[in-house]
Amino acid sequence: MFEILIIVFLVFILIAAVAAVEMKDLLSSIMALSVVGFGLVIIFIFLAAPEVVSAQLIVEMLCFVSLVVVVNKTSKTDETKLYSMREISPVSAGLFFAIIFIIFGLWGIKGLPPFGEPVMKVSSIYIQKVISEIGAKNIVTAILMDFRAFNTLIEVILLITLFVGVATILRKKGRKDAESN
Amino acid sequence: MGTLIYISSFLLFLIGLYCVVVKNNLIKIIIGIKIMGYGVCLFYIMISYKSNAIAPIVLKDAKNYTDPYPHAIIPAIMAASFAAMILMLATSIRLYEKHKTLDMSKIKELKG
Amino acid sequence: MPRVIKILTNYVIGPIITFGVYIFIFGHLLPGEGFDGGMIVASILILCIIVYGKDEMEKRISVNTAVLISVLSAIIFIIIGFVGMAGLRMEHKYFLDNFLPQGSFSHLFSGGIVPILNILVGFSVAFGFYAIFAYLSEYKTEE
Amino acid sequence: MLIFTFILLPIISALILILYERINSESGSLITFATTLINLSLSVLLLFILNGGQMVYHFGGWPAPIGISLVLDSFSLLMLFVINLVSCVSMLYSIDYIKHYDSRTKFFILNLFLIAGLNGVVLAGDIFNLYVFLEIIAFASYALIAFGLGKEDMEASIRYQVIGTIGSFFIFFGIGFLYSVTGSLDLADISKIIYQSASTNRAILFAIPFLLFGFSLKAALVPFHAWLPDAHPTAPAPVSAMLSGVVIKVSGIYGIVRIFFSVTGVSPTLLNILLYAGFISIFFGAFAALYQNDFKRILAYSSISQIGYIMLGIGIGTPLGYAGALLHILNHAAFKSLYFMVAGSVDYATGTRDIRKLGGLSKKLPVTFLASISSSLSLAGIPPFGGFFSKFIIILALVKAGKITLSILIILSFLLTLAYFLKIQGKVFLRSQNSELYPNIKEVPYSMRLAMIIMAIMCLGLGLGFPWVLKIIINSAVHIFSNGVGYGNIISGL
Repeated sequence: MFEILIIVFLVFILIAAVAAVEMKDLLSSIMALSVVGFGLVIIFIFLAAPEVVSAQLIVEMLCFVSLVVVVNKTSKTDETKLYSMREISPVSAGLFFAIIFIIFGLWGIKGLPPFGEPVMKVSSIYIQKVISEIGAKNIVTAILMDFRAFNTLIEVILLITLFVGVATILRKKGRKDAESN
Repeated sequence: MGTLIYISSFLLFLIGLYCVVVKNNLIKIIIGIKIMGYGVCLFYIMISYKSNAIAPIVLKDAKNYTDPYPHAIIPAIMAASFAAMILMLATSIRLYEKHKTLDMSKIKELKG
Repeated sequence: MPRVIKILTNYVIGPIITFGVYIFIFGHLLPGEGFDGGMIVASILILCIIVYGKDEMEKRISVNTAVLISVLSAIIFIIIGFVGMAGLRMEHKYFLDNFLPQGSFSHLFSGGIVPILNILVGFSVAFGFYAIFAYLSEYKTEE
Repeated sequence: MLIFTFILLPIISALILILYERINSESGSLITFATTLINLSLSVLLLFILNGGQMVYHFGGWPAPIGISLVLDSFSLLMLFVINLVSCVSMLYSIDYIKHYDSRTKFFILNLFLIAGLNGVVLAGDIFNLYVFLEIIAFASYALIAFGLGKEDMEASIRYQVIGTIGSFFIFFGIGFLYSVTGSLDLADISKIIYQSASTNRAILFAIPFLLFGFSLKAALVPFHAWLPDAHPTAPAPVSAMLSGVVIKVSGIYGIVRIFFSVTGVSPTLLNILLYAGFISIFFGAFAALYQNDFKRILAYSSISQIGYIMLGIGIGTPLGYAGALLHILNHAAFKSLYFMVAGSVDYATGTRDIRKLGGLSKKLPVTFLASISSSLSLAGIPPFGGFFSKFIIILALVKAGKITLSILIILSFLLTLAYFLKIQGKVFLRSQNSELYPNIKEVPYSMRLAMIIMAIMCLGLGLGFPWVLKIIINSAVHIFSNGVGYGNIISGL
């Protein structure tokens, strides 16, 4: 019974994703995108991943807010491109490529371990070590801050590069003698 | 129904890829990239699911937990892809200010 | 912004900030992480930017101090790594090593450096996202 | 020895610069140059200490499969030397070049993060750590390309961001398959598990195209090269020198070699794909370079064709081919970054990149002309310079591998590279001074000249010191390719 609930939500999300892609008006397609995001939150609750649930919930809210802020600053008008002749060729190429990908994917996915039984080669060592040596109750935080602490440091550095990157792009003046542009 | 459920994250990834390849409007491309990100994160969490196991918080009597490894990886990648989306939005604001349009096909012709 | 939203956010700010700070302080006991707690605090600060307007928030938390806090907590993170390398416990001589005592199992001060790093990541992420959103909202396209 | 200084030193100085920026937002060039100089001298020191051996550093005291470890073997040592050489010279070059731009400290902060990411990718022993460093490189170079805030810069940056993010998601999806089959994220561990039990697993065979697609997107191989010719002309010269000299090689070719040769094991069909992808991109890049009029766009297209040579060398599959490819990585980094610096100083002196308007600069810009001679001769493969030896070895490997027709076509492609190098030299430097448009051209400042001279000497030195280079750097690096999946046993043995 449990997996059927997950499948229902997955189908629901796929429909919302297709809607987000095909809608003409930008604001309504952002709305459909946040439907996909919050549907994903429910699936993560089913898949017993508490940290990822809170992360996805907040990222989805912030993403919705920032998209709406930016669309207000730029073109609120909907996407201008109708399905002209020029549009048909990339659409058909995209669909053909997607069908090959799906067939190859169906063949390849058989090699993965079945849905309920993950290969927990390193994680089982983590679970024993957390109880004996570290004493933190939350295994995920113990992994993040002790076993793979260098990786968390690099994630923080990654976020700081992005903050500096956004600061450089949104600053007032770029090139002094803007001769060509 | 062993491994068929992974196809859903794969389809989500393809829908995002299709949107990025085909659509011309910049905001639509950013939405397509966001959907690709959701597809990949969904795939990681589906790998780590273990049937009738509890969340990776150590309890006295609990015996088997779901795989905590991807749970440590995914929130950082979500924060990074959200910040990357803001970088893209910042560039598209500047682009809109210079080109007065968000349609990539028009921007390409302008450059000549 | 209409007044009713301003009044509502006055009431909402307190509990949500404590909730976010609670998540990344008790991150090693309950299902919270540095990134999640930081983003909760960031989301409430971003709500203040939208509701109170940017110049009002600039007086309370300016963008420069936000960047300063997020960079300082990253530097402290690296310093803790080097302290671990100094080898307080003889056999451990590696960068980012867990040198603090293990502490009792399910109490606040357990798990060595895990809670400290959690708090640092929380601060860095919270004020970083606040700074990034302040840049985004203060940018006026010259019509 | 402390390998992690290559990553932590740039990060610490970048964080200090962010704090320092509040006081003076135009400084920061000296700290950056000092950091890259320290890194360069450290990597040269390691070149002599570590001839052929491996070095592993475990973080936090946890052994390999549990904690994160940095792995330094001779192939990553070669890449480390290339990264730190090009970044040191381009930082020296940008001390004066950056005067045209506003808020300069941000430029140096982003460059330091870029260098930390590059060193991180080369040293990463953990596949997820490698992906995070790839993202640092990508995000730092998105902002650096858009540093000029011009109309073209924004468009080039948004196009590179879209394509780069797609490449990153493909790589991340491939890593997901590797993790779900093997259960661990450590490179040595994965290669051991795959070698023992899962080498014919369907999921691994399904993951390989994802990873190949992602890395070739980042290496700008032919079907996915769309972002490169737009990204380079608009970026500041030291950034485009770093981009085409180093970033493409590290995030593209190093990823392909490390993942496919050491972890999943390489199959003959994969080698043929690399061979013909390289072959097509050689001719596509060379033909496209002939019809451009923007100085840096010609160089960008020639970067695509030179990357094709490296792919060709790897695709042959024999140790001689690997030696040729590795030597060409070294030579291409040297002469292509020098040529971008020459283009940058021509742009700095005259203000335009359109070679139709330029002419007769050899008298006005003597040092730049000297440097452009050294780099273009090395590009075209004239004997005393480095470019000749690497291309000669690739031809030799092709002939030995029995692909005679291919080697003849490659020799023809030399004429194409000769053609577009003559076009640049002729139009920009040797043609009579037709432009009274630029009356007051004066020589570029000192630090730019010094950087160009150092790189020109490096181009010549790689050619003249060829036997020493081959013995010290290349031979030990070739073993990494040949013992392939044995990487796992060696590294986890330490």
